[in-house]
Amino acid sequence: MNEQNQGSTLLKLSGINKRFGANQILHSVDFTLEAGQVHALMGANGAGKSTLMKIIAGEYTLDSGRIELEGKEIEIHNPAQAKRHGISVIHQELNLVPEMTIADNVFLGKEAAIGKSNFLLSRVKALTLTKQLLDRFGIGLDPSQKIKHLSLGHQQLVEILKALSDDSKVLVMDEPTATLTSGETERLFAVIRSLRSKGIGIVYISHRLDEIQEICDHVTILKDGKMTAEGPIGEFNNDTIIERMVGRNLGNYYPESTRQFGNPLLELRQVQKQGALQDVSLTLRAGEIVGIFGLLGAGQSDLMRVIFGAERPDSGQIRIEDREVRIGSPAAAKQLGIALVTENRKEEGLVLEMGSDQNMVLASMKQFSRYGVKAADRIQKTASAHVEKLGIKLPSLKDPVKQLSGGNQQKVILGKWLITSPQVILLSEPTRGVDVGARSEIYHILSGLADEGKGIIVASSDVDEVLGMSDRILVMFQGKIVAELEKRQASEDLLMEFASGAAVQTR
Amino acid sequence: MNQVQMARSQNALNLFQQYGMFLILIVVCTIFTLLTPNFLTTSNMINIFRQASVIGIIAVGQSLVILTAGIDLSVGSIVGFSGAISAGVMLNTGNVYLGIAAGLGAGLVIGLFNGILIAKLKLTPFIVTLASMTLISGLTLIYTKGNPIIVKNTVYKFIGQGYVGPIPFPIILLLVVYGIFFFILRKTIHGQYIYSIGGNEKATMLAGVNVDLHKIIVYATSGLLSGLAAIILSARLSAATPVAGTGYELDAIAAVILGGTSLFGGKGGVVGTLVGVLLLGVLTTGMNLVNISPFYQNVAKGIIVLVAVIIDRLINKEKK
Amino acid sequence: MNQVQMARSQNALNLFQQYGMFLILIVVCTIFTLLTPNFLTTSNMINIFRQASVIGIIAVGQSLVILTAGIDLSVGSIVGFSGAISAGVMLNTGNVYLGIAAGLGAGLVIGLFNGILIAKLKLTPFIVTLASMTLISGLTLIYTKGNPIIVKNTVYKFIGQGYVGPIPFPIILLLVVYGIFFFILRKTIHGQYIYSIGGNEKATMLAGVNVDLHKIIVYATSGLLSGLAAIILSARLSAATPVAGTGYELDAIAAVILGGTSLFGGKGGVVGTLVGVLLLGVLTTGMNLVNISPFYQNVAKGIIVLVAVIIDRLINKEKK
Amino acid sequence: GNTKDNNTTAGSSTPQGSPQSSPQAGKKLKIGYAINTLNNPFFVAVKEGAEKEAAKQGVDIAIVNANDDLSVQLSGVEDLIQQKIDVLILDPVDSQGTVPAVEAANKAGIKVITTGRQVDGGSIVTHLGYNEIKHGVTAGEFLAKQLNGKGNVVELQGIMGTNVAQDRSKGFNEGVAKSPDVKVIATQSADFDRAKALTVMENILQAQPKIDGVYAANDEMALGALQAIQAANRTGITIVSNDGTMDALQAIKAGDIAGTMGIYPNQYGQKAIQIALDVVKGQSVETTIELPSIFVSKDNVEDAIKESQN
Ligand SMILES: Nc1ncnc2c1ncn2[C@@H]1O[C@H](COP(=O)(O)OP(=O)(O)OP(=O)(O)O)[C@@H](O)[C@H]1O
Ligand SMILES: Nc1ncnc2c1ncn2[C@@H]1O[C@H](COP(=O)(O)OP(=O)(O)OP(=O)(O)O)[C@@H](O)[C@H]1O
Ligand SMILES: O[C@@H]1[C@H](O)[C@H](O)CO[C@H]1O
Ligand SMILES: [Mg+2]
Ligand SMILES: [Mg+2]
Repeated sequence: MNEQNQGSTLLKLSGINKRFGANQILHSVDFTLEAGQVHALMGANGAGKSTLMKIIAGEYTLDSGRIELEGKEIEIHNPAQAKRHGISVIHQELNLVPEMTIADNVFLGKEAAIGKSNFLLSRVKALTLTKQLLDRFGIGLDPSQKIKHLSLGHQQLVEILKALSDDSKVLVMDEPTATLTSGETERLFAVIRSLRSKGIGIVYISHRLDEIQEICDHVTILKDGKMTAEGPIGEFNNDTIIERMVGRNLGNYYPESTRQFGNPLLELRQVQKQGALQDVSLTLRAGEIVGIFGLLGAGQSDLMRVIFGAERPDSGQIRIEDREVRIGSPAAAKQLGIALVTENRKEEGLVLEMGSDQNMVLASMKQFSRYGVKAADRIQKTASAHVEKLGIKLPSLKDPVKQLSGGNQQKVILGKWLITSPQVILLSEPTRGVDVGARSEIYHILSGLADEGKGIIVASSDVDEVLGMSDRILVMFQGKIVAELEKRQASEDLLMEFASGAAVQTR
Repeated sequence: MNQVQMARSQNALNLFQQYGMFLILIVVCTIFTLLTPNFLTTSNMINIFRQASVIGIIAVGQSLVILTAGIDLSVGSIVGFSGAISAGVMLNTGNVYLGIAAGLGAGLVIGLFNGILIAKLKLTPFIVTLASMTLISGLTLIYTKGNPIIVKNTVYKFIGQGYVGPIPFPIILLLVVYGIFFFILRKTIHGQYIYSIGGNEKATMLAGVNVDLHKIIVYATSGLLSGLAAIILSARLSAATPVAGTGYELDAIAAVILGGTSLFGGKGGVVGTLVGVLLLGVLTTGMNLVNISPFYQNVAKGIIVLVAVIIDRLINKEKK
Repeated sequence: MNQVQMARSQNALNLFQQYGMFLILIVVCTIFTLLTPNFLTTSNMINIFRQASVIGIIAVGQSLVILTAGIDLSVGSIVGFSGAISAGVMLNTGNVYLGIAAGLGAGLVIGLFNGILIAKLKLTPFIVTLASMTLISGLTLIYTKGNPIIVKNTVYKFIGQGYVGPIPFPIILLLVVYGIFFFILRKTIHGQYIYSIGGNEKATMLAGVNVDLHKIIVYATSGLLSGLAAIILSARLSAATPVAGTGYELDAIAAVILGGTSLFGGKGGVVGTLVGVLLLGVLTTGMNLVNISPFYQNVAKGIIVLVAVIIDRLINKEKK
Repeated sequence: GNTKDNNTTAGSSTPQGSPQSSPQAGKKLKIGYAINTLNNPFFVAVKEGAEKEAAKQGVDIAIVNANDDLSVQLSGVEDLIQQKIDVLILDPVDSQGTVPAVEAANKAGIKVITTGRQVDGGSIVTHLGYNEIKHGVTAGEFLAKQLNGKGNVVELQGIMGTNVAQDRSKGFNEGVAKSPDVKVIATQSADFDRAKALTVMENILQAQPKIDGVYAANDEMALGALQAIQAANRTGITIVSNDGTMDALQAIKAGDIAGTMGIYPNQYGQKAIQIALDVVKGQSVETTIELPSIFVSKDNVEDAIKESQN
């Protein structure tokens, strides 16, 4: 791509229609991407953003409509074809091979060959190039590490690197920053800017509105599969975008907190786990929301998993309501009134082939049964109530949850744990991929639970979320808690400073 | 409204898909009916169901196991072992009920053994149940010294040869077993967990479900049902032979898969399995009835099964 | 730094894990050596390897298939069919090379057939290869009319009975095949895709890889190698018999899994498979040498395999 | 498989009294016995007969089981050779594919005796055999005679692709062909297995309203067929089979089975050990030894039962 192409029409979609079964998802959508443009595609959960992008990625075929690339009509029937047209996608749901290394994943489908052969694999080239890419993001990962050993955030980065190394004309980024912290996000933006200057067209999907304002030039908004607005970013502000997405204004984004805290519900004393947690102590009181912030791989997820009994600590004490407990399994944790909203929804959160109703009651089946027989009516009623409460957009409770949009899947998981009426709620990236409207609702729901005297821990890579939600914030760095801040003391800069290991709080 | 409509047409599609193999079964039956007048008779229908009872009951247990994304290769060897134990205990104690209990108990214990190794030690089901198949077939030979044990007790024989009204008792057992497990899969928590373990074991575990327990129950059920099948078979033959059951595991697995249950777990059910069992049974009986040469029977069977799965796939494009 | 260290200790762990079953093999060999002076002799080692050659070569193809998360149950029937075809063509044409080519070609064609149905029509590998197993075993009976075909050609017999220096030719073939496929899996792009398809087929497809093509190649390879194994076997026996190969599929799969390759694909390799093949071979030979009664051999074999996988698991806790 | 021409293989090859065959004094003799299958009461009885006799004679016996698989048999023989047995009794899986096993033993200087089926190559000291085609013919003729030369008969074949099954089928068809009014109305395979024979016979009964006789290639299948016939309340069906297992003899006594080609498996095993010892001791033995085979029907079943108990 030369700079002279800057501004010329790269990809033009017109009159795109797509339906699944009887459900019309996209209604005659038009979309135009210019060379050197970063084009935001906005819309609430289930609006059809990913579906539109999967059509140009060759994952879905369109029912009707026209795709033009650089003025020529093209057809895209499979991913290989899309790649040949120079279209690459960072998928919203990770598509990585867990048993393979970072380098192998980054170069999957475009393996470097030795010499002139086209079948001998050159690992060296992939390793070197991957290392360079990792360095560019300031990530000290070894490119020969297996994906399955990476934290979710790092996996997301690999997914990004995979697409970036494609050398494509059109780059689709479907919620690339959902689990990235601001540091990585900034580096990604630097890369985006450099790609833009090379004349590459980028479609950028995100539910983080600030990012849109920062990096995008142009915006297209979808609502229920129809285009509702389109124009240069300058013509929009956060409120107008939200207005066009959800059809109304959002009130108070983060709820006000005036809670009084009660007795300690959960306490950790010097919990140790090799390679993950070092000497972690913390207290969670009734009515309190504690935020945990850390950069990728700092150990927040491990901490949650240890509390939830999904992993055993090497040493240390866990106390619930001032009694020492040994939590040997998630089942045991659930018995103690603990819930964990896991971060990786495909792997850990959902049974993809089952309906939303079944997924939502999975953790509380016993509650919905008598003598082991399911109480179907009550299951339906409760599931419907939570669909309502969380604003989940779905065609039917019975449809496999894999057919839901990413954000709606996330809400199903949240619903699953709310139904267990836990005392202690642990959440890892609770709003990953959730749209602004629903996100605010979730914040209000959590706040309401805290008001009822529950204890909540939110681990998130989103600084705003941590700052907005928490009564108290713990910062992690390399498996240690390096700082503890009251809400009013905390600021983004301070959190970043501690999280990057640049400062250590003396406690 | 729109959503209700969609849900409905979705259900219709599901129904059609679920019954794809059923339609194929009907077609195969029609062909045999055209080829020979002896096929579509009450007595032959009863014949087919009675023959299906042994593999049919084993295949229920196998369905549960496969729904959890596991596999149970030991079922055939349990048929040999449980049959021998029940006939042997009956012979030695003179007590038919003790004999039956011993046969069922033997199956249950082997199933528990498999289940505990698989669930608690996280061993691969394939290799565990293959090893226990080898082990158990050896135990059967040792226990029987390689000889059949004759069954004379009339109560015992009733299980395989008796009638309730016009219906052979094994068919009643078959239908009762299918009924029970249809209910368990659809209506109970345990059934729900079977699907969710097969669909995503990790997520199920992280939902606080005691995954190990439910897996153990599933393998134990498979063992128990194989024990029941063993009793039916030995009662039908009036003898427990040490080689009884050899190769049944493959038949049962084939029936389960033909019935639409995925080897990767989480999808399928026992109704489909019954269709699969009947399809395989009808093929054997039909080819015997039209007296196809044994050399050609395998060729025909292989081709028909392939054609069946291909048609099922075409009916069923959505899955793609 | 920390991470490099971690990666390194990770590699050490992997190494140890990979060799877990190897250590068990050594232990089993040591036990037999202590039990009988006839075990650890050059002639017996050659004996074991020669016996392992047929299953060993089939297991290579099976490894590839299983690495893609598939399965090939037709391998045993291909052994019967390819053996008969190669011996038959040789008999009819008098040309040994034509015979060999026909045997290999038959295996390849069946493999392609399986692969195309599985990759292009998205049919379940288990049921496709089970059906083709039935079909092919029927074809073999028809082709041979149920009779063995005698092999007299000395060039042909050399493949199964010849020596190169002190080494039996089948052992050389075995080692060459392992060498080639070790290389293919580790060093070629096709090998890389075999792992990635098994590890995450969707991700591989989304990366623009022609998944279907590579799957077809894998099944074709499995067919071809089974054809080679058929030739070795019929050359070793100086006859191609129609029932040759019956049940080999389970032996091959067992060896693959014992060798650490996951039935869910994406993990494992042929070195482990060779260890699995040898472990099973050593068990049989060892028990024959120490004269364990046939009835007890199955019991012993089952127990030893179970103990082996349990120990392997304990060595290998990380996998949990 | 031509099992008749015994002389070609066994005749010339008896290097009697060669130095290797006389075992060192003080060391127990070891007989290797490579048996075809144990998945069948017939062969289990053979094995027991052999073991009993070996114990009686004070020699060691090492048994390997081929499970009906040629390559397992070859491997088993190779393993026996590694064990340095003094003599090999080979009960071949089939006649053709076992030549290399015999040759391997020959090469190791171990003398070979075959039982049951003959092997079409290698050097064999003696063969204890019976003729499966002849057995088939006898059974076929007997069945035709029982039916007074007229009627519909069903044939249940063994595992096709094994030469016992082939030969018994061939012989039977020759046997009944002599009575043109006896028609073979259905031929199906039940793999020598009782449970399979039950199913196959149930199906044939559905198709055939008039059946007068059944020929089963072995007793196990005959017993399965009998079960199907009784359960269907069909009468007047004459059953004939092969082997002479205890279950079958009892059924003959009870009048359920008309006759079986009895080969007294226990004596078969006994005799094999005795001959093997003669061979090791360097005594001269016949090149072919006919195994006592006798057609058993109601007339001589009591004797047969007695015979097979010792
Ligand atoms: N394979 C499928 N089958 C049936 N329905 C589907 C399928 N894929 C998506 N849908 C439906 O299409 C609609 C749009 O989904 P899509 O994933 O495009 O939303 P999205 O705008 O990307 O939402 P999010 O912000 O939550 O990611 C949703 O209602 C979803 O349930
Ligand atoms: N099973 C494992 N084997 C090896 N390393 C692991 C394993 N699980 C986690 N790790 C490593 O431990 C570290 C902490 O992981 P954890 O998932 O807690 O990170 P995190 O702080 O939640 O990161 P993110 O915000 O990206 O989700 C990471 O560097 C990760 O790569
Ligand atoms: O000769 C034997 C017996 O007759 C047995 O019944 C079946 O297998 C054959 O090989
Ligand atoms: Mg989306
Ligand atoms: Mg995390």
